[in-house]
Formats: sequence, structure tokens, C-alpha cells
Amino acid sequence: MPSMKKLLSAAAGVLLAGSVSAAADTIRVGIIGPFSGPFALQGKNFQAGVEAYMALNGKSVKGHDIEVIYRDLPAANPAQSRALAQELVVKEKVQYLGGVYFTPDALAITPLLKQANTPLVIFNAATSAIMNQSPLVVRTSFTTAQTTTPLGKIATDRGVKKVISAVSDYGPGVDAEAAFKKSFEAAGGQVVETIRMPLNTTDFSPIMQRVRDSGAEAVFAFLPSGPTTLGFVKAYNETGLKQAGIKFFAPGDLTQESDLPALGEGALGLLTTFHYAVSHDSPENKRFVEAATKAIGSPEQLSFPSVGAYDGMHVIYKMIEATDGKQDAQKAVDAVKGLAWTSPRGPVSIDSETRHVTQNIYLREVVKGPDGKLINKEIETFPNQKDPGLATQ
Amino acid sequence: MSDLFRVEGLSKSFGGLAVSRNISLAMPAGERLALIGPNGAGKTTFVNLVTGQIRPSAGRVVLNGEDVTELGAVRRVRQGLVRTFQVTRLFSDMTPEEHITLTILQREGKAARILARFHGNSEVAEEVEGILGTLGLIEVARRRVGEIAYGQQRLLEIGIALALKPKVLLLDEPAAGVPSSETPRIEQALERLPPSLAVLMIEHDMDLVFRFAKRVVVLAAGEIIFEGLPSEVAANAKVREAYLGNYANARSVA
Amino acid sequence: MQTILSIGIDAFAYGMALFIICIGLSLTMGLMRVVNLAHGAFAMIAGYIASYAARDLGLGYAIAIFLAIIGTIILSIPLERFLFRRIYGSSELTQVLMTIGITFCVIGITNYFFGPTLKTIPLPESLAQPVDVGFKTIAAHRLFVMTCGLVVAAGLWYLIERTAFGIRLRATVDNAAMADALGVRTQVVYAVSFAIAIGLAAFGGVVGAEFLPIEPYYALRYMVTFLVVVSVGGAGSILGAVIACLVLGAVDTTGRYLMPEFGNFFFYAAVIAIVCIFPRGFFGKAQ
Amino acid sequence: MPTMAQTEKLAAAPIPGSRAVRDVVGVILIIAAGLAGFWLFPDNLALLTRVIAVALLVLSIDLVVGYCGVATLGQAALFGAGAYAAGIACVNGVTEPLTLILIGAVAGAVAGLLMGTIMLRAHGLAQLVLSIAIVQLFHEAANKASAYTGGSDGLAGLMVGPLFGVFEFDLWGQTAYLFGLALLVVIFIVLKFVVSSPFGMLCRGIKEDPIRIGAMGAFVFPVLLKMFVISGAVAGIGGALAAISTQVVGLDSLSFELSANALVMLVLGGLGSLYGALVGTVIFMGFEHVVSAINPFHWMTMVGALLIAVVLAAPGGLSGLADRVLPSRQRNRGGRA
Repeated sequence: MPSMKKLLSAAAGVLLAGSVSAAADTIRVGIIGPFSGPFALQGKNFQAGVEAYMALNGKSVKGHDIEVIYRDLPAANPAQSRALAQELVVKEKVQYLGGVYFTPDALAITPLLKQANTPLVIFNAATSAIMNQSPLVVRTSFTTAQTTTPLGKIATDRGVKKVISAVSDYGPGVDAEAAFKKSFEAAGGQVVETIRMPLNTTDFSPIMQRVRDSGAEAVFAFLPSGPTTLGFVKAYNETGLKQAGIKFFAPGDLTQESDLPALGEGALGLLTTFHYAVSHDSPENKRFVEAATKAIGSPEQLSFPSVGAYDGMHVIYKMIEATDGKQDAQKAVDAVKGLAWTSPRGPVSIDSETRHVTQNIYLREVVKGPDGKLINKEIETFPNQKDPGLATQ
Repeated sequence: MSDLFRVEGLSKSFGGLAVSRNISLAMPAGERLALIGPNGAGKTTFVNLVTGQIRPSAGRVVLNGEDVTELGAVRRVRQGLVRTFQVTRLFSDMTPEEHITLTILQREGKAARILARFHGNSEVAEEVEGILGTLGLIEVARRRVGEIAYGQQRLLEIGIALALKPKVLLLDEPAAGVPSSETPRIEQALERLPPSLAVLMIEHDMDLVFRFAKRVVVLAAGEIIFEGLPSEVAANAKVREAYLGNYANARSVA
Repeated sequence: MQTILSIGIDAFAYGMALFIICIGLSLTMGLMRVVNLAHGAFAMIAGYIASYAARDLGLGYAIAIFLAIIGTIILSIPLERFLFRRIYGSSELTQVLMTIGITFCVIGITNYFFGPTLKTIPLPESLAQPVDVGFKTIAAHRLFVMTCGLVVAAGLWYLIERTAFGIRLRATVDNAAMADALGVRTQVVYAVSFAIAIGLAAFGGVVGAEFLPIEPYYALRYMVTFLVVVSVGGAGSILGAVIACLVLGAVDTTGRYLMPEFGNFFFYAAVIAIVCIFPRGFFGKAQ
Repeated sequence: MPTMAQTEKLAAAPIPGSRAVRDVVGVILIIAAGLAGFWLFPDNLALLTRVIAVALLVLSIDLVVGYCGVATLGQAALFGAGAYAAGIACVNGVTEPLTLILIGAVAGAVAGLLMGTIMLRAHGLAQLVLSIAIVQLFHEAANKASAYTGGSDGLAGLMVGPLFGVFEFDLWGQTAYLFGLALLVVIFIVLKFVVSSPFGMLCRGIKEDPIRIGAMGAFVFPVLLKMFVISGAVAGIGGALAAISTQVVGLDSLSFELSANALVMLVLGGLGSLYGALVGTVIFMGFEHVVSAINPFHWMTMVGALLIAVVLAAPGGLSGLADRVLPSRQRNRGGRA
């Protein structure tokens, strides 16, 4: 097997080339995200958020230069996730890990953190349970339960008593279903039926038929962004449910800004709840959108993972500030517990119990923006929402 | 019941088209029987019926006093009813030695053993050597089959069949495609077949049939139209009609 | 009753969309004996062309379809000439390796030039309307897709069974050497069949885009579905493909209506059952 | 290969020693390459361990595809069965690594038995599709049984005990890697014996001509089924190794994508040769790793180009290329193993 050696030494060459440039006083941050593959756009948003933050806040903290190293993890693949994290820690000597789009990938990294003496700042992965796996995890994104819960009250406020829930049959979908059911029933509504759709569903007409047959006044939906969401919304319009007055509620993953052009006019009027809309009106967001758009290249591609990454970098900067460049994961994490700041999405803080971000959740409606492009317009605010998924545990 | 092998009233039709009609024949031990017939006479179907590749619509196949009609092809082989193929079916990447070894191991029920060495048994090796020696294949024993002459491949086909220690051997055109320079070696191999073996040979080459067979059966349109001594075949009116009627060029019967 | 009719028509529309996309692959695999896993990649390329023509250039839907088919075929010519021609007659696994390689390249290149987002092909007003067909409301384009499916099936049947080209094609498939000797230019027959298969992929990619949205990972995402449909129908059989699409469409749609959470179980259990009962597909040719 | 003397006797030793020598050298080379990896890339051991786990999967595919001619795009079902069995056992308190490997092997073998029973009913394309359907069903079942498997979130929280009570599976991954390497070498040697046993020869015969094998009086189905079970055990060990070394099991380990990738690695390396399986895995994963480190955004194009180039330049896979370039001695005896 001489080929193996040759290949691996080539690999070593490539990887070493990166490390030579590192000066002694450089602090390295490893970011794992889907930079290729079907979710590449979300990875690009990670990068845009990180670059925007560094462009606006400088590339050093207290005289320590910050260097970011990206690693590509195209799809949920815990084994590869662990290998990448391990490599970042052992070989690249990163002091901070960040990123992570999928929950299983985060779960694969958490067992390493203690030994690696490295905090993990999650920019996206949205399942509540990750936080329980290690005290060295901080999350700046959201959880599905957090963004979904306000929908229960929103639905009853709009006079809806019976809802049918249709979610993709995977972790986040099941989380969303549970969170909605709980909050909606607490608000006095009734979930008449729950449907779990296989992830690879392409034709949603039969689901819509079921929605119609159920006699519900509204449908609650959760699907991963991308082709499935498009198919679902299309089917909702085409099968006449919209005309029939059946309302549509969903967490904001479904109407993320980068999918809106594809959803087209059919998306108009959809109500979703989420922690961030690119259209959010604040000076902080204006600054952020400008910088992030520059980083990502085209304004249509910008969506929510960028803000998770932006705030994630804020947390990492604060950690570096607190530890003054020394590698001390526990101290770093302790330093950001209770940290509060104004993010592009609005006021946020890190809950000192759960280490998860506390933030406003907004109800948004898809409307045409001033330039004729579709946007998520914030029409109602639910301030200071914690993660109910964690609060109950 | 003295017949080693017997078929009784074997018939087969495909969708109403009868390709074998009421074929009966019997073979005692030591028989040398040739089955001939013009193209389309149903020889291939007959072989497939006998070996169990296809099921008959009616009739029985009896081997050694036991009705094997319901048995599949593999079970019939295990009972001693062995065939060779008209077009050789060999493993082009294996050597003749490996072919025969594998066959003997299979016969002994040891071929599916994982915790055994393929060449580990000296008795088997001796038997392999014996078979290859009889067939004159020693010199190519360790060459890939894909590289040896076609005549030698035909001999190996026979060798595989012999390694199974058959009671009844079906030779499907054993000399087909072999250049005439190599046919004597095949004939020689046929002569050396164990005397007690009942052999049914399907063959086009009438010279070979005359030299080899003690008895000839002629099949035409799925039916046996003649059964008798090789010397009587050419004179039989039915046979002449069957061949000359279909065959403008009656080269082999003449 | 209304529900059954409604599910039936959904199943029919979905089945026909699958049919248009898959029939090209069925022909390539059954008639040309090439396991072309890159089939979906061609459908996707067509989708991108159509999207560009209709959305960015503002051309009409029909023109977009036409441009997509022509454009995809033109793009496929060098691929056929330099890559596919090398694997005619190779082992299936070699073909798999090559066509997966092509698929990866197409995905990578598409991603590079057009980005990872979904591309839509705007429908003309007449097809975008929901239509009330009495017992339910259905999108007009679904009716359009059903019609297209039937037309494609009939047209292909006519081409293969009733035209001089069809005779040459069948002769080539049965025995290329013999056909060659009889004066059939088999290379040309192959090239033309390949172009037809690609054209069908392109057509399917565009009109089926409402079911299977166009994005760079299209070819990989639906590869399994395509393979399953083709083999259940029996590679190379038009009737088989029609029946397979309708049966699988019906199983899929009904399963997702009755028990959505076990939709995949229904689908793949049906596939296993069908394949076990018809090991060559519904109308597969003996190999 | 010395030609036989023209006598009526075969040489006494049917196996020329060169073959055994070659195999010993091969195994030594594998060990040497593995240890070289250990010393040269002490910081990439997690990746290298993953390569070993996948190599076991690829080897298991080679057993059915390369040696029996049964096409499969569903082998990950067996890999995943091993991974989940080991993972679930571990979460429920079985933490001894060797026991976990054994559990993985058994689970893989049982899954192989099931898969073989179904798949061997068909041939060719239909068989391929059956394999896909089976892996999809496995995937779906694991997703449904989230109470045991963690569903799409993955099965986390595997606390594997130290190997032999001494060596911890730690961050640096040395234990995991060396353990994996040892497993790989042992399995490789065992498989060497398997493929050159009478059973292995029978399988090769079946691959080339099942009808001939039938005419030899051997049943094809039980032989192939047996190979499926062995193949399942190997894949299951690979899965268990992946579970132990990463301490998490995801649905991706049961996916069509993993099956397809592994098959591509095998074809890349060359079918029907255990070395080919290893070479293909190392080249593919190494290439993927290097290219995606250089350009994480567009490695797919390059991997695609590599595959096309291999088909054009070396239709028999990379090990086939080696056979053509190097004057090969084993060719004459057809020993492809």
C-alpha cells in the first residue's frame, strides 16, 4: 500500500500549510458547517455571519489575533463530525469550536469537549437536548420548541380552535409537533390530528387531502427548508386549501429568506414565528445585513444561520476576552453565562442555567417588500422567550 | 427394474406447442446410446427435461429405480445423473486443477467448507491427478482455462463430469466446435469412460456416433422416430424423411 | 368515494410525472444496456435552462421547454461522444462508476455557477390556476402533466413499434453485430437513442419540476426513485414503465394519505413484493 | 510461474509457496502502512479510524459483489445494524469494547441473513433494487424506533470502557485507531483464508457461472447466503468499530448514500480483490479529505472527475491497473485473491 502513504503525506502537506502561518499569539477558532452539499447555503450563511462579525469588530481581541478555520461537513454524519472536531482540536490546536448545523453532529462532538478543554458554540443545531450533554456547550441559535411555542397563542388569538399538525418525520419535526401541541392545547385549542411525513415526500397532495378531510381550521407544519418546503407550500395553494380559508402556521424555517424567491407569490400571507427576519428593523441589523451581504455575495442568499453565527462569534470574542487567550473552557463558558447584548435580531442574553440564548420570537407574515421582493414582515413580538424544551427538564 | 435409467412418456408443451411428445427410453448400466435428430427436433428440451432444468408436462424420469421427476437439477446430479454442456461452461479464471478439485470436494460434500484449505487434501490431489492424467491435461493443469485450447476445455468438461462419479452421463455434443485435429483426443477420452457408466450422447457428428454408440435413437419433431443399431439408421425411411425433408444438405446422414 | 377519486387523480398525476422523467432511463437501460445514473443530472440541467429562459429571460413556458430539451441534448453530445461511448458494453459496475462520476461533476458545476438554491420554472397563467374538476380542486398543470405522460407513452410506442427507426433500434438491441451486417449504422442508432433518452429526461425534468423541484442535488436525491421505477416496470418496456409508475404512484399516494408516517414502509415493501413476484419487472425482457 | 514439466504427475505441492509468501508480504504491508499512518499523522487518527471502519464495509461488499457477483447498493444496512446493535448495547451498560464488536458482528450477520434471503430471490437490476429497498426500510425502521436509536438525532452517550481495562478511547484516538487497525488486520487475514478456501472457490465459481455450479451438484442459494452472513458480520464489525470510536451512531450509517459511496470505493479499487477494497477506500476517502480541505465548496466536482478518469484509464479499478502495469505472476493461476 505505498499509495496510502503518499496520499496521506500529501494530505499532511496540505493541512500543515495552514498551520505554518499561525503566530504564537493567534487564537484559533474551528467552525464546522455544511459548506458543500445540499445544505451548502446554510454553511455559506455561517461563514457570512462570522466574516461580518470580524469585519465589524476587528480580527483581534485584547491583542490576540483570531484565526478561523472552516471544516466542511456536508450532511448529518456524526462519525465525520467527531473526526473533524478531533482534528481541529488535536491538530489545528483550536481553542474554540463553533458552527454545527445538524443535531447528531453536535451530539457527536459534545463527549470530546471536556478532554479537549474546548467550548462549543452552536450556531444552529436546534434540538433542546444537546445542552444537557456537556456543560461546555453554548447555543446562540434557537430551538424548535422556542420558535414554535408562541404559535399556540397566535392560533387561538385568530379564532382557530382545531388544527391539524403535519411535520416531517425526523427529530426537529417531532419537536415542533410536541411544542405546538402543548402550547396550543394550553391555550384551549385542539389538535385534531397529527401527521408525520417521511422526509423524502415529494408529492404532498395526499397530505392536503387529509388536511381537508380532517375538518381542521388551520394546518401547522414543519419541514426542513429546501425542496420539501416548496412542494408543501405549493400543494397547500394548489389543492385549494388556501382559498378554502384553512390557515397556515409554521416556524420560520419554512419561510427562510433564501427560499422565498422559489416559493413565490404562493407564500404571500403565510404566518410563521421565528427569532430572526432579515427585514428586522434596527440599526444593529442594518449594519449586520450590509456586512453579511458583502460576505455572502448576493442579498437573496442571506438567511437565519448567519445571525446565529454572528452572535456565536460575539460569544466567542467575549470568551477570549474573559480568558485573555488562555485555554480554559470552563472559565470561558462561565464568563458568558448571563451575557446580554443587542443582536441584529433584537435583545438577547445567554441563560445562565441552560446556556441557551434567550430572545424575542416574532410573528411574521410573508409580504411584498418595498422593492417588490418577498420578505418576512414582523407583525408581533413575544419578548424574552427561553427554551421551553429545556425549561421543563 | 434392471434399467439404470429410464424415461417414461416424457412430454412437454409450451403454451400448447408440444416440443416433446411421449418420449420413452431406457438405459442399462454400461449403455452407450446416441441421441440424434435434425435441428429443432427437441433435443435441447429433452436434455433439459432429463436433467431437471424444466419440468415435464407429463411422464416420469427414473434413475436407479427411483422416480426423480420431482427432483430439481442439483438433486439429480447428486443422485448420479450428470451432464456436460454443448458450449463449455468453465470458469475462465480458474485452472483445470482447480476445477476438478472443486468438483471432487463438492462431491464429497466439502466444497462449502470455510475452515479448510482448498489444496489441503492429498487424497483429493491424487484423484485430481488421476482424472487429469487420464484426459491428458496434466501439462495444462495449472494454466488458466481461458488460456488453454478449446479441445482441452472440452476434455475438462468431461473431466468435471467424471469427477462427480456419475451413474448416468449425458454428453451434449462433446466434440462441438473442436477443430478436427483435436477430436481424436476427445474420442480417446470417451473410449476410456468407466465401462459401467450409462452414457447418453447427443451428437451431430455421425462418424463419432457410429464409432461410439451401440444404439441410436432418432428424435424428430419431439418424438422418437427410430431406435436401433447405428448401422440401421441410415437406411430407415422415417429418418431419411426427417432429415432430408427439413435439411436440404443431408451431409451427416449420408 | 370523493376521497378515493381524489386520491386516484393525485396518484395518476404523480405517476405520470414520474413516467415522463423515468422513461428515458428505462430506454437507456433496457435498450442500450447502460445504467445511466446521470439521467437525473440531465433532467436537472434542463430544469436550469428552462428556469433561466422563463424566469430570467421572460420567455414563454413552451419556448422554455423547447430550449431546455434542445440545450440539454446539445450539452449531452460531447458527453456521449467522449464518455458514454466508452462504457457501452462495459460491466454494469463500471457504468455505475462512470455515471456517478458524471453526476458528481454536474452537481459540483451547477452548484458553482447557479448556487445551491431551488430554481423554479414559472408556469403560464393558464397552468398555474387551480381547476375545479367537480369532486376536487386540482392544479391545471397536473392535468397538463397527465396529458404529457399519455402523449409521451403513445408517441414512444409508435416510434419504437411502428417506424423504420424503431425497427433498426430493436434490431440493434437484439443483435448489434447482425444489425451492423444488415447495414444498420448502429453507432448512429445508439447516438439517436441516447439523444431521445436525454430529450425525454429534459422534458420530464421541466414539466415534472412542480413535483420534483430543480436544485443541484436533484440527480442524487431522486436517483433511487428513478432506479426503482425502471426496474419495477422492466427496463426498456414502455407499458411496463407506465404500469410501474401508476402502481408505485398509487401505493405512494395512498400510503401517504392513509398512514403518512409509514409511507416509506408501504412504498419499499411494495417494491420488494413486486420485485419478488416479477423478478424482471412487470414487462422486463429475459436477459 | 514455472511451467509444469511434461509428465503425468503434478508437482507435489499444489500451492507454490510464492502465493503464501505474497499474502504474508501483503499483510505486513498493511500493518506497515497502518503504523506509518499512526506515526505520520498522529493528529488525524479520527479520520484514519473512520477509514478503517469504512474499509471493513467495503471489504464486506467485495465479498458479495466481487466474489459472488451479487450486486448490492444496500450494504450499509448491515454496517448500520452492527453500529446500532453495538450502540444500543453500550448505552444499556455493555461497555467492554471486544464484546461490543462481537455484538456488532452478530447483528450484522443476522441482518446479512435476512438481506440475503430476500435479495437472492432476484438477479441483476431487480436484485440491486431489492438491496436499495432493504436499506431504505432499515433506515426507516431506525428512524421510527427513536426510543432505542435516537431517531434522526442520532444515538448519543455511548460510554465505551477501556480496552482490556487499560486503554481509554480518548480524544487523541490512539486506542481507537490501533484497535481498528488490529481488527482490520485480523479480519483481512481471516478473509484471505475464506476466499481461498473451498467455499471461496465455490463462490468464485458461482459468480462466473451458477449453472455450471448447479451441474456440479452444488446448491447456489445456501452458499451465497452463507457469504451474506459472513459479509454481514464483517460489515457489522465495521459498524461497531465506528460506533465505539465515535461514541455516537447516526442514521447516515444506514443510508443508501453510504452504501453507494462504499460500492464506488470498491469499484474504484478493483472488484474481487481484498487489496482492491482497501486501496479503493484509502484513495477515495483520502482524496475526498484532501480535496475538501483545499476547497470545501467544490470537492464534489473533483471526486467526480477522479471517478471518470479511473473508468477511462483503468476500467478494472486501480488494483486492476496495478495488475496490468506490474508483470503479474498470479495471473497464470487465476489467483485473484
